[in-house]
Amino acid sequence: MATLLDVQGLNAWYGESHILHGVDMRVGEGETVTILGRNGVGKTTTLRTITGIVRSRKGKLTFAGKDMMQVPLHKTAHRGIGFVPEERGIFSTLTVSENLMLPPVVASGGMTVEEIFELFPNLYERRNSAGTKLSGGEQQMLAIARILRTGVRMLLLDEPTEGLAPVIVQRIGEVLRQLKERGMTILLVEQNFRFASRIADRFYLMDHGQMVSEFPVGELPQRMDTLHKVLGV
Amino acid sequence: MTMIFGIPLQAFMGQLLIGLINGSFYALLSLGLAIIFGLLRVINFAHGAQYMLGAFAAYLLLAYAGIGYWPSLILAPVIVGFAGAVIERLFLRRLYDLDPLYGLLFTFGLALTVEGTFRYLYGSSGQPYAQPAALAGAVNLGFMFLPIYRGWVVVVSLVVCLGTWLLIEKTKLGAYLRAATENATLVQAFGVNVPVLLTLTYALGAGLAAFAGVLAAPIYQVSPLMGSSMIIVVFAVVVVGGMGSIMGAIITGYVLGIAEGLTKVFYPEASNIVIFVIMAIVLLIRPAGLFGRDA
Amino acid sequence: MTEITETIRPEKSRTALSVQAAFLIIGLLLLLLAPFFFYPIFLMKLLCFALFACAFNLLLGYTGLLSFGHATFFGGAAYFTAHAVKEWGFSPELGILVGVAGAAILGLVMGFFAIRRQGIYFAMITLALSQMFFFFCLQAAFTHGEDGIQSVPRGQLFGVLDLNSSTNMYYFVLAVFVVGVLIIWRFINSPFGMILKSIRENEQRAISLGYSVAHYKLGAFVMSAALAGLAGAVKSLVFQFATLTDVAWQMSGEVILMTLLGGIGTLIGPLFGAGLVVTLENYLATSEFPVTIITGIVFMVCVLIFRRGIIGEFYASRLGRKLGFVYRR
Amino acid sequence: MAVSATQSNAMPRVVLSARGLRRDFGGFTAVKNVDLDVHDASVHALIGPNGAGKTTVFNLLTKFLQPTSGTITLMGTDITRTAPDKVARMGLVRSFQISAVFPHLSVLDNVRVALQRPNKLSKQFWRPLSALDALNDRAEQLLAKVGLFKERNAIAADLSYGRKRVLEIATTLALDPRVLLLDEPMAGMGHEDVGVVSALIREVARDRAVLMVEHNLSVVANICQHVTVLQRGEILAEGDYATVSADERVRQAYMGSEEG
Amino acid sequence: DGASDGKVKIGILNDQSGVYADFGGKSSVEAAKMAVEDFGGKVLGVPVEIVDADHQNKPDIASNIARQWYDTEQVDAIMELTTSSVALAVQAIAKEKKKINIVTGAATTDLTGKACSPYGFHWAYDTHALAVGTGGALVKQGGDSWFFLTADYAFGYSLEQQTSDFVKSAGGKVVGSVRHPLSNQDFSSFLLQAQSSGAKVIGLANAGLDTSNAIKQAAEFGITQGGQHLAALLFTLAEVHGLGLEAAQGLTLTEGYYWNLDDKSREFGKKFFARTGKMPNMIHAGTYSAVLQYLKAIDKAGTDDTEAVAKQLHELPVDDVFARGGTVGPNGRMIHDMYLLQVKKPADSKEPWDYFNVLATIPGKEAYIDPAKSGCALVN
Ligand SMILES: Nc1ncnc2c1ncn2[C@@H]1O[C@H](COP(=O)(O)OP(=O)(O)OP(=O)(O)O)[C@@H](O)[C@H]1O
Ligand SMILES: Nc1ncnc2c1ncn2[C@@H]1O[C@H](COP(=O)(O)OP(=O)(O)OP(=O)(O)O)[C@@H](O)[C@H]1O
Ligand SMILES: [Mg+2]
Ligand SMILES: [Mg+2]
Repeated sequence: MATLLDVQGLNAWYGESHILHGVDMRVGEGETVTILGRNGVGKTTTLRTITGIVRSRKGKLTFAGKDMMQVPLHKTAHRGIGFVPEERGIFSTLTVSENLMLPPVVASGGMTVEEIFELFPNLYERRNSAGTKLSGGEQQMLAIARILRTGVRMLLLDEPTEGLAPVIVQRIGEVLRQLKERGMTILLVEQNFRFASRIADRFYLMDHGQMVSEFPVGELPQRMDTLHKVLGV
Repeated sequence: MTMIFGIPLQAFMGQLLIGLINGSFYALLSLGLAIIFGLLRVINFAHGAQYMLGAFAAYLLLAYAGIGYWPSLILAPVIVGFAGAVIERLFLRRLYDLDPLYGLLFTFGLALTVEGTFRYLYGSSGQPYAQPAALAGAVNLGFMFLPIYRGWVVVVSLVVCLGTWLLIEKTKLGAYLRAATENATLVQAFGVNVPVLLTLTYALGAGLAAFAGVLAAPIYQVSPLMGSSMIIVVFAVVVVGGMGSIMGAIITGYVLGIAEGLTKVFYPEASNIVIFVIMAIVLLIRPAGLFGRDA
Repeated sequence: MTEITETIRPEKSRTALSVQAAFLIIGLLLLLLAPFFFYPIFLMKLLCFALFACAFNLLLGYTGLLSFGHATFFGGAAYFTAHAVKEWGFSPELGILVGVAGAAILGLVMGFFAIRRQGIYFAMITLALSQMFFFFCLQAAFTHGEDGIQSVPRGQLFGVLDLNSSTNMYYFVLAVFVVGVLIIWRFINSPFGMILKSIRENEQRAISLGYSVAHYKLGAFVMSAALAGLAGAVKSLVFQFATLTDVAWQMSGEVILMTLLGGIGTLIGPLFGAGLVVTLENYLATSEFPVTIITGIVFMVCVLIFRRGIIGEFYASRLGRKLGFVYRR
Repeated sequence: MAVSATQSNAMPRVVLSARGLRRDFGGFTAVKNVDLDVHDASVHALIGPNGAGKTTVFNLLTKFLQPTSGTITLMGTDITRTAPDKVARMGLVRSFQISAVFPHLSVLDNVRVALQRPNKLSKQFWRPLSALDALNDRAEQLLAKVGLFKERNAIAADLSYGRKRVLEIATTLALDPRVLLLDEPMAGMGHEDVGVVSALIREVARDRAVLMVEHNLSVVANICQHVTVLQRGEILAEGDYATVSADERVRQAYMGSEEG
Repeated sequence: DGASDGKVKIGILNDQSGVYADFGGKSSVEAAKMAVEDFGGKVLGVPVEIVDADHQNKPDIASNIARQWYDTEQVDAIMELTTSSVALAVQAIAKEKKKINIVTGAATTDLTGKACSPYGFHWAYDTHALAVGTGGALVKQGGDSWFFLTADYAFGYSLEQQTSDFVKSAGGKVVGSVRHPLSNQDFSSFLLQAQSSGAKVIGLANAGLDTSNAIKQAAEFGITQGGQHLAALLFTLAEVHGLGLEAAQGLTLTEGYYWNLDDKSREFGKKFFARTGKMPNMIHAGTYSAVLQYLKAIDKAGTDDTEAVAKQLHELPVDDVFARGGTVGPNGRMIHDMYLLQVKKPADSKEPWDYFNVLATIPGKEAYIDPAKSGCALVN
C-alpha cells in the first residue's frame, strides 16, 4: 500500500509547553488508522499539528509524497486533508445548510448534498436553523458531513463518537466503512475502543507525546492485556 | 392647514425628509462599523477618522490635483480603503487573538493620531468644498425647498447600503466571513485564505466610511473634527441596531436619523441625547439590540 | 485578556515576600519625600489620576469589564464636591463625602444598565451613558457650563488642618491615595474578589453554582465608581475648580491609557501609568510636538508591543520573576 | 446487566418534579408533555437520541431556559418562575455538556469558589483571601475523592478535556446539592476516569438525587435505578434499565442493534 | 529698581492643538514675538522672552503650567488664555500669586465682573461687545426682526440673552429661537425653522465649527438668497477663511480688528502674514497689543513689580495697531472700538484675505460694560 501520510520525528509546542516529542507514524492510501491513548497524551495535538493548525512544530511531514511543513494552513485542505475537530466547530451565525456548504470543494469525488442528507436525515430536518442550535449529536453529524462534500483524500477525525447516541454511533460507523470502501483514507482518534476496533485496520498507541506501539487489527486479541493496563479498557 | 402635533403638516414632512437625509449618513457609517465589528470583532474607533479622511481626500484631490467630486467619489474610498488594508495587515491582525478591547484601544489611538495630524496640518476650522455643479440648486417639493444634493445623498446611500448588505448576507463570501469571525483557524483549515478576506473586509469598512465622508464634504465643513463628533452617535446606532447585525445597522441608522430629526423640532434641547435615551430603553427591553442575535 | 494575579500564595518564598515589602516601603518613602523634589501640584495631580486609574483597573483588571465612561464618576464627583464646598459651605471632608456618594449613585445607575452586557457592548453602553451625563453637565446650571465651578475653597480638614498650604494638601492627598489603594487591594484579594474573578472566567458556571452574577458585578462597578469619585473629589479641591474636561469622554480614554501603560490587572501599575501620562502631557504642552498625535502613538505602541504595561512587563521579566512577582496569563 | 438497586425504603420521596413541561424555539418544539419525577437517594438517567431534548430539559429544570408551559417543583416549592442562581442556592445544581470550569483559576480555587458560596464568605469584600483557607481541607478531600489531588495547584486551563470534566464534577459536589443534574458527565473521559466517576456518582446518590444524561449505556445500566427515554422532545419509555432496554421502540430509536 | 531677575518673561498659554487652535494658537505666539521685536527686544535694559504652552483645553494642565511658570520659572505675565474655564482658573491663580495676566482669547464678561482681579486684564473682546456690535448695530441697518440659533450651553445662552437685549433696546424684535446641541453637524432642521419664522436676521449664537456648518448649510438651503440675513455672534477672519467666500458671503459679524482697515493695520497684517501664512484676526492683533502695552507699562513704571506695572496698565492709554485710543477700566477691561463687518461677495474681493466690508464702528464706550456696573468688587 502506498504511503499517503508520513510523519517522522514530529515535535509540537503550545507556547512553551512541549507536547509532541517525536511522533512517528504513517498512514497508507485507503487505510483506516486509529490513535488510542489516555486523556491528555497529545492525540488531538497530533491531528492539529498534521493539519497545520499548531504551527510551532518541527520534524518531517509529507502527504502524498509532498512536504507539508511549509504549506500555509489554508492550503492544507487543497492538498487533500480534511479535519473534523474535537469541539466540532459548528458556526452559530450560519444555518445548517450554510455550515454544510461552507468548506470549499477541493477535488471532485465528494458526496453530493442529497447523499449527505440521506445519510443524516436529522440534518435535513433542521437545515434552516442556526448551526449551534443543533443538539450535540446533530452538531457532530454536521461536522463530519461538512467535510464529506469537499472531496478530500484523507479525513482526520477527532473523537467523532463523543456524546453520540448508540444508534448514531452505529450509523457513523457504517458511514466510515462506506467511505473506506470508496477508498477514503481515515485517521481517527478515539476513546470508544469498541467503535474503533470495528473500523480500523491498524492502531497506534500513544503516550506522553509519542507513539509507543503499533499493531494491526488482527493482533488486537493478544494486545488486550497491555491495552487494559494503559487505557483501562 | 393640516397640523400634526401642533406643527403644520408641510413643515412636518420637511423635517421628516431631513431626518432621512441625516439617517443616510448614520446608516452608511454604522454599516461600515457593523461590518468591521461583525466580521473582525474589532470596534473600529477609527471609523470617524476614516470618514474624515474620505472628506479630506476629496478636498486634497481637488486642491492639489484638480480632481473633482465625481472621480473622488470612487477614488477617495479606494485610497482610504487601501490605507485601511495596510493598517490591518501591519497592526490590527496581531490583535485578533486577544480580547477585543485591544482592537478598540488600538483604533482609538489610531483615531487620535490621524485626527491630530490633520489638525496640525490643516487647522481646526475646516476647509471649503463646493457642491458638484450637476447637483447644485434645489427643487421645490411644495412642502419644502429640497437641495438636489441632499436628495442625491439619500438615493446613493440607499443603493450602497443595500448593495453591501447583499454582498455580505447573500453570497458565499458572507458565509466565509461570518464563519471566520467565530473560528478563523478552522475556516482556514477548510481551505479559505482568511487573512486576505479579513484585510479586504477592513478595507471595505474603511472605504464605506470614506464614501460617507466624500458625500458629506459639500454639506459639512471638511474639518479634522468632523469624525469625532459623529462617531459616538454612530456607535450608539450600532448598539441599538444590534452589534454585528448589518441590516440592523442600516435600518436603525435611518430610523434614528428620523427620530433625531423630529426631536430637533419638538424638543431640540434633547436632540443630542435622544439617541442615547433610545439606546437605554432598547437595551432594557432587548439587551441584544433591535436586530441583534442573542449573545 | 492578559491578567496578572498578585495573590500571594503560600508556596511563595520568604525572600520574595520581603523583597516586595522592601519595594513597598521604598515606594512609600519616595512618595513621602517627593514634595521636596517635585512640584507639589504636579504630584497631587498625579496621585489623583493614579487613584482614578487604580479604581478603573479594579473593574477592568479584575472583572474584565472595560468601562468607557469612567469620566462620569471622576468628573461628576468633582462637580458635586466643588458645589458642596463652594455653594453650601461644606467642610472639605464632607464635600468629598458628597462627591463619593454622588459618584456611587451614578455608578449604581450606570451599572444597572451596563452590567447586563459584557465586553465591547459594555464598553459602548458606558460610553453612551457617560455622553448623556456630559450633556447634562454641559447644560445644567450648577456646573456653569464651559466656565466650570471656579475658585473652590480648600478649607480646613476636620476644622484643624489648613489645606491651603500645599504641603498639608499634598499629605492629605497622599493619605487618600494610600487608603484608596488599600481598599482596592483588600477588595480584590477577598472572598468577594474571588467570585468576581470566577465570574469573569465563566459566567454561566458561576450562575449554576448559585451566584447572582448581576449583584457581584454591580458591587464591583459601584465600588470602582465610588473610588474614581474619591479621586475626582480630591482633584477638585487640589485645583480648586471642576470643569467639563473631567466628564468628557476623552478623560475616559485617558484613564484607559494610564491603566494600559501601567499594566492592566496590576495593583500599582496605574500609578506609573498615570505618572507617565501626566508627565507627558505637561512636557508636550511646552514642546513642539502636537499632543494628540503623540498620545495616539503611545496608545498604539502600547497595544501592539507593550501590552502588559510597565509593571506587567517588569513582573513578567526575569528579574521580576526572580523577585517573586507572579505574572499569569 | 443487572441493576444494583440500593433502595432502602420502598418509596423514596420525590424531590424534583416537572409536569407538562414544554419549550418552543420559534416554530420548533424541543420539549413537550414531559412529566418527570426525580427521587431522593437515587440515580435517574435521561437518555435518548441526539437532539431529543435532554439538554433542553436540563436547561428548563435549572431555569437557564424559561419553559413555554408546564410547572417545576423543587422539594415542594414551585420554581417555575425562579432565577437560575436562586434555584442553585435552593440546592439544584447542574453541570454542563460542554465542560465548564474557571480556566485561569487553579484546580483548588475552582473548588473553593463553590465551597465559598454556602458560607456567606462570598460577599465579604473586607476579609482577606486567607479567610478561604478554612475551606482547603474540604476542597482537598473532594479533589482526592475524584483523583485530582495531585493536580490541585495546576491551572484548570492546562488540564486535558477529560480531567476538566472530573474537576467540574468535584466543583458541583462541593456545593453539596440536594439534587444534582449531570449532563453527559462521562463524555470525553478516559476509561480510568469513567470508573472513578461512576463509583463517585453512586456514592453521592446515597443521600441525594441525581439526574444524569448519559450515552454510555454500561454506565446507565450499572448505576441508574431509573431511566427515562426521550425522543423528539417527548417521553418514549420509562422504568428501570432492563425494562427500557427491552422496549423495541427504544432499541430502534436509540440503542440500535447492539447493547451497552 | 529695574527688572527683578534680569529678564522679563511672558507666557502665552493657549490651545495650540485643539478646537480653538485656529482662533489663536501658535499664531498668537508669533504675534507676541512681533510685539517684543517691535518694542526693541529689551525693556529696562533686560531681554524680554516669550515662552508658550499648549493647554489642550484642559484647565488642570493650564493651572499646572501657570503655577509652575509663576513659581519656578520667573514668568512675569501670562497672556492669551483661550477658553473661559482656563482663563478663569489662571486668573484666580494669578490673583492669588499677585501676578499679571492678560486675557485675549476668552469671551466671558465674568473676567472683569465677578471674577475680576487687580492684576487681571481682558483685552480683545467679550460677549458683551459682540452682542452690542452685531445685535445693536445691525438693527440700525434695518435688521429689526431676529431668530436665534443658539448653542445649548451657557456660552450660547449668554450670547443670545445679551444680543436680544440690544436688539430690543434698538427697537427690533425677537421672533423666536431654537437651541441646538453643541457640536451639531447638521443644522438643516434648525435652519428650516429659522426660515419659516420669516425673521430678517438669523443670529448664530454659537462658535467654531457649529457656526461654520450652519452658515454653509444656510447657503445650501437658499436662506440668504431668500432675503434673510445671517449674523454670527462669535466668528473671526480665520473661520471665514476656512469657510470660503462662496458660502460665507453676506454674513455679518463683529470683530475688534480688521487687517484691511487702513494703512497701519495693513502693514501689520502683511508682516504677520509673512510670518504665519495667514492674516491676523482680533485675537492675534489683541495679543500683539497686550504684549506691547505690558512692555510699555514696565518701561513707564521702571520696574517689573506687579503692583507698579498693574497700576501703569490701568492708567496708560492704549494706542497701537489694534486699539486706537483705548482705555483700561478699574475692573481690568480694555475699552476700545469694535467693528461691524460684512463678508464680501466673491466678486468684490480684490485680493486674498480681502473679506470684509466695514458696516459700522461701535465706540468702545458703547461696546463694553461700564466698569461701574460690571459687578467687579474692585470698582466702587
Ligand atoms: N491550547 C493549549 N495550550 C497549552 N496546553 C495545551 C493546550 N491544549 C492542550 N494542551 C495540553 O497538551 C496536552 C495534550 O493535549 P491533547 O488535547 O492533545 O490531548 P488528547 O490526547 O487529545 O486528550 P483528550 O483525550 O482529553 O482529548 C495536554 O496535557 C493538555 O493539557
Ligand atoms: N436555543 C435553541 N434554539 C432553537 N433550537 C434549539 C435550541 N436549543 C436546542 N434546540 C433544538 O432542540 C433540540 C433538542 O436539543 P438538546 O440540546 O436538548 O438535545 P439533546 O437531547 O441534549 O441532544 P445531545 O444528546 O445531542 O446533546 C435540538 O433539535 C436542537 O436543535
Ligand atoms: Mg483530544
Ligand atoms: Mg445535550
